[in-house]
Amino acid sequence: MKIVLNREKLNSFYVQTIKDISLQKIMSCYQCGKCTAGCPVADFMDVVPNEMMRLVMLGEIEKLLSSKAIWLCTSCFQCGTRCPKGIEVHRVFEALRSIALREGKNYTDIEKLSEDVLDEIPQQGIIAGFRKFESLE
Amino acid sequence: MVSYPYFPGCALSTKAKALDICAREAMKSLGYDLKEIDDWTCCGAVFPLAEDEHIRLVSPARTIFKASKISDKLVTLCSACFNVLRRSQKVLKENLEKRQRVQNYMEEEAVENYPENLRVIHLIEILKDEIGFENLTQKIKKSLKGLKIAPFYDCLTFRPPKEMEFEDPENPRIYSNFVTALGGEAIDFSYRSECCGAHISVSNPEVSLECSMRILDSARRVGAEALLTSCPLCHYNLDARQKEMVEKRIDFKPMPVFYLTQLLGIALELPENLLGFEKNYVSPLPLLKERGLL
Amino acid sequence: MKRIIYYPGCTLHSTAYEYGNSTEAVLKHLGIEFEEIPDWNCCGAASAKSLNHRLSILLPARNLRNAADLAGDVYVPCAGCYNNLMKAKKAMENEEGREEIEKKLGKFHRIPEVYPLMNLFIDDKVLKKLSENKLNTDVKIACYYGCAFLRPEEILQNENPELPKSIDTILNTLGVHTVEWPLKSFCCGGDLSLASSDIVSVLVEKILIYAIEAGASAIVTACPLCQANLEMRQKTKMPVFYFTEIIGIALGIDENKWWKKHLVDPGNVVSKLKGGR
Amino acid sequence: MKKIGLFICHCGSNIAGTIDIPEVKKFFSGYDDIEISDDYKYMCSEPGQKKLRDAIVDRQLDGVVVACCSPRMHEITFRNAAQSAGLNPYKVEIANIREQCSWVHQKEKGKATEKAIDIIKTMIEKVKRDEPLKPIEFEITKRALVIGGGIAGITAAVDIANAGYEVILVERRHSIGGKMLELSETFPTLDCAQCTLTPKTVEAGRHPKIKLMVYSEVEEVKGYIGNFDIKIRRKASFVDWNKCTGCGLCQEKCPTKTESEFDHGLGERKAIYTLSPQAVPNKPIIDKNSCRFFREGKCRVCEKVCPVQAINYEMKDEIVEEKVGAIVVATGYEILETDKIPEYGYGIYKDVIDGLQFERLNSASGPTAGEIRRPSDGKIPKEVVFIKCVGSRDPEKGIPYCSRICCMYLGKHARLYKHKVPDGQAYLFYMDIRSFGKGYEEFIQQSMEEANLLYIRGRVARIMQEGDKLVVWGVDTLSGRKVEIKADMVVLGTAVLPSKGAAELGKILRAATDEYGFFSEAHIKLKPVESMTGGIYLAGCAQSPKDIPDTVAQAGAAAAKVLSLFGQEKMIQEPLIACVDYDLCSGCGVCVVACPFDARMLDQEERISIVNEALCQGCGACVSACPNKACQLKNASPKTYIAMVDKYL
Repeated sequence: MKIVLNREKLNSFYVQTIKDISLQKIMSCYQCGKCTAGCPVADFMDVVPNEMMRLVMLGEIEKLLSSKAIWLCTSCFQCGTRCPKGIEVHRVFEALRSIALREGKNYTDIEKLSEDVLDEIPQQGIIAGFRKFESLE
Repeated sequence: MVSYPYFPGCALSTKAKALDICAREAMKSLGYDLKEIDDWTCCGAVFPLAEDEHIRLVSPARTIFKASKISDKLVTLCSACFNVLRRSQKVLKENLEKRQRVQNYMEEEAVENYPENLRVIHLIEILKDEIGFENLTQKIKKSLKGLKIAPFYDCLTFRPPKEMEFEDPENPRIYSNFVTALGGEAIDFSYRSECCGAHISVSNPEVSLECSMRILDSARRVGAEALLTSCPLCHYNLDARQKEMVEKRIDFKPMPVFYLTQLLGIALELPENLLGFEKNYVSPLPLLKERGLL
Repeated sequence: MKRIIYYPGCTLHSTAYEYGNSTEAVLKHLGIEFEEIPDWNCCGAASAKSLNHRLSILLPARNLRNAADLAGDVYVPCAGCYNNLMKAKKAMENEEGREEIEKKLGKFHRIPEVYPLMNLFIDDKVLKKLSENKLNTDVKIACYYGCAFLRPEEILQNENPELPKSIDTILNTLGVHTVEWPLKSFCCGGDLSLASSDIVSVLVEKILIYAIEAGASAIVTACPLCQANLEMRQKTKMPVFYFTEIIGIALGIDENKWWKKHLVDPGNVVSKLKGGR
Repeated sequence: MKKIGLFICHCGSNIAGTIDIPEVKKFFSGYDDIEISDDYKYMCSEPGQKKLRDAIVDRQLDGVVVACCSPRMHEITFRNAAQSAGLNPYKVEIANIREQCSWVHQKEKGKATEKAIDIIKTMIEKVKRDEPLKPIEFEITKRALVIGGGIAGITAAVDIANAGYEVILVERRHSIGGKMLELSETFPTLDCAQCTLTPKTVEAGRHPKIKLMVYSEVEEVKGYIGNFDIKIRRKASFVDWNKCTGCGLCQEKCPTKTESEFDHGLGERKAIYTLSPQAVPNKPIIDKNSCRFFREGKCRVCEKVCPVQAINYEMKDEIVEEKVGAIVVATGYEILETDKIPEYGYGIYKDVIDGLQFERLNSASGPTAGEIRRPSDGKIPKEVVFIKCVGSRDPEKGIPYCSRICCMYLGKHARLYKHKVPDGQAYLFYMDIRSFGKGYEEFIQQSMEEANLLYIRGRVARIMQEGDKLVVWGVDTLSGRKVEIKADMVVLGTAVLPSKGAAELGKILRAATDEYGFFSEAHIKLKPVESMTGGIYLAGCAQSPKDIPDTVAQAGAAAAKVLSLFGQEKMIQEPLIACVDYDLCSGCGVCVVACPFDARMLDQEERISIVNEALCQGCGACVSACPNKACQLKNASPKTYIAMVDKYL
């Protein structure tokens, strides 16, 4: 599908919000893809990290907010650690999640989580998990 | 006896007790008194990555204030607590605007003098920097000779390197040196610093299972007999979930996963009941008995 | 005036009757002698291409061989036929290919030149004759060339596919105002019309929008498939003519039976074109 | 009463559009000391200059003010014009009413006109006090020093020597040829590097005008353009090269082997050794760090076998002093130490090698005699991954600039690999393919087509050893997929850095280097081979990463610059420099410390400070430092400036 570009879209409120929340220089990304190359879950993503950076640049934010990839990020910080341009890609992911959550777009249904998992997994996992999946409202 | 404030965190008080009990006992025998902070609260579990979230820094700030009243160091062990507290301290130390915002939420701790000098350290930093791995070798009672341990370098302890200021995550050595200091054989493996899948276990368990399995496979391929970690979540993914791996793949061979402190405990000959092996899904007992280590 | 070999192909005698009929009428009126290729067969069309490569060369090659017996160059009104004949001609350019074809079809004593029908009319002499018949009208027309007359460029070596102008030249000579527009050589969807008509609709819609935007009230083409797609799949009511029909009007030899074949009623535009006389 | 001419330039509408020129002209007609006040549309044009010349002759002017653009633009034009009309050129001053007035006050025309008048008034005061000056002349030592014996240094040295001037060619290693001698074949023609280079090394080695000083380093540089005093350290080779015949017996019998730097650690050499089989000069040195005698006190095998008794373990470093008039810096490059990027495992995994190591693997004189065999087990690698931009364009871990040659040499490597291992597969990870030179793009396209190279657009995140394979984790950003390749060998196209010690050499030469250690050119476009210091010229990678054609071109240009300097009879320098009022100077020496150009010194007998006119750049540091106001700049005395300011106020 083609992307139609214009000034309004490239500087939309969403794009600005992502910049504000992540504090990252999105436009300094030169698409080397090292973030994707080292991402442990890129194999499972519908939009891989470098594509995410690209789509943010192009202002295609809605596509990202409805992607599965932003929820698959494990926040292992591998992408940001290796970025030659010093972009903390993981913070851009977080910004996208934050926007989605603040708009009430939840990813999973807490009711459906298995009791076994909740019993066994350490609290940090539950908190980290829940925090990404359930908006506070 | 040196005394340091110690922040066990929630996992170490419940699901990862093995990590905690060994730590206190082992450190005691090395001359360190880990004093649990009174009335501690959650570290926050996740460091806020969104720049406009400040409230999540309040809990770590509270802990930092508490610790600062006792010492200029705060000892942590759980990788998540270490990550959150260390990064929070860095932010609160360097970003005065954020510090002000956080202090607005605090009452009795909201003092003029922020404890800028407090250092949040990982327990292994005491072993490495204060005792020294060479001295540790002198102090242990039983060498782990012949035990092939693959040290696993979890994400949260090492990354992001600019904020953690710990060790280069691309070529980490600290746990290998630790294993060597205990007399064991440290096995370097390819996936030693890959992510285990972390909290994705909650929402996409199949994805994180894949991540964890790759790690165990990689260690097995180079001849490791056991894994070492200090992260409760990694331990859950790499140990407890071997149950599913065995079901999923007929040729999968389980491998015990030690907590850092369990190995230290064995080497210091702590009583077996303090080592907490009953919490390990894959019991390390057969391996340890075979090697005459228990 | 001139003598040519004419290859109508299947459509000009059937679905594009109005094209065939207007072509013949115009040629006669202009005094151009033409003779159909004796015992011509199908050009190979699209179906042979995908079924049997060898066949797709041999079929048009046979037409060339039959044409070789007559004097003159071959002129082809249908874009598909033209394209296929040119491919056969290309295949015969190297010795190996020629041997292979001659093994099957017998010796060629010459390989005739093959041109699209439009080229006949942009000859200086013909243009001069056409210019004597002016359609003084303010109707604006968009000339549409499609793919098969233009591409692949290295085989056809005809017009510049990015900037074709033969039909424009002809119409301008007749005093018709043609518009500049960007989709002259865009694809109408071609034979996707049968399998994926939805895609064709999208492409045709786009062509129509640009033509309308450029101020055209009709489209003129030379390709039967383009004409069919453009008239059949459009949501608007813009007539699509063959260029020979316009020449016919200018020469005053147009016939009602041509207009009946159109899916979009061209009456309005035709009378406007005539009205200027 | 002086006779001063004032010429106001309209500069098209640049000045006239803002400043009311008739108003200005009117103001100055009849003004004190103004003999003539005139204006013209373009004063810098020939008719404009003619106005000025004619006025000087007709009105017998003894000073000129041109109110126009910045003196950086046309001061020299008007001074030359004045001189040709018989007026001392230093009696011409520019009143800058364009950059400093009309351009910045376009919206306040009235005030701009007032300001222009003020500016002109002050410059009239200056011209009134200007002394006629003469340019300074001094002798030139017509010998050149070339630092660095690679292709750049050799080219420059031979060019200068062929013009008949003596050249001292100093090289740090003990034979010349530099990095190019280590290369196997070169892009885009794939001709043998040694075959191309050795005729030049041989020519440099036996040229009667070239004094080759290998195993030597420049230690001290004093003086200035035309007259440099150089001290060169000749390192002790422990072999008397005057006696040595280069027979090679010592190398053959030496019992100690160590890693060869020429083969980049892939091969071995002896403790007494020449760098390569084609070494020029073909004389060995003893490497003190590996020699058994130096380490353990016994052995002396080389001494015993040498037929001409050339071995001398007592040899010491020597300092040689030379005088030259120009210096060419051709210090070359190094490549980034790849352990800076530990995720690629260089130094940990044996089969991860760098581009220069691959050159040696592919070279007939290399450790594998030109067969592509991987370092770990000598097997022929069937899957080879080449990675570009390793450390280049990487501000976080390496350097931000593009190293310029890696795109081409990795393409060449991959193609040569396919020549030798036709059934192997080469993968190249790239970010952009920069094939800018003549024949380069064609070379790359041809390589892709003919050698079936797979170019993958993306960076590699990690390399890990699994068994005897190297697992490469990359990405193909064009398909948006992660890519994993189980490779037998990985070649890293590592970043090009300035040669080690370049920044230190820059300090010795007083020639500026940039933040990375590359020598800075005087102007990136117009003076690309001149350094920021007069008489010092740049060639090759000393200035920035370059391929061989560009290096040779620049070396030729540097030689031409040296020759154009040597072609002058005398050096001429602007006289607008510091001078000393001897009556005021107390000889305190503050100026000597303040001077950044070493142009000031104390005359011990007279106890006053003096100025070395050739070195002084007229910067004025001494003027502001001098407590007695004894130091002054010619034609810019404090009195003049106070007069100028007075007029303005």
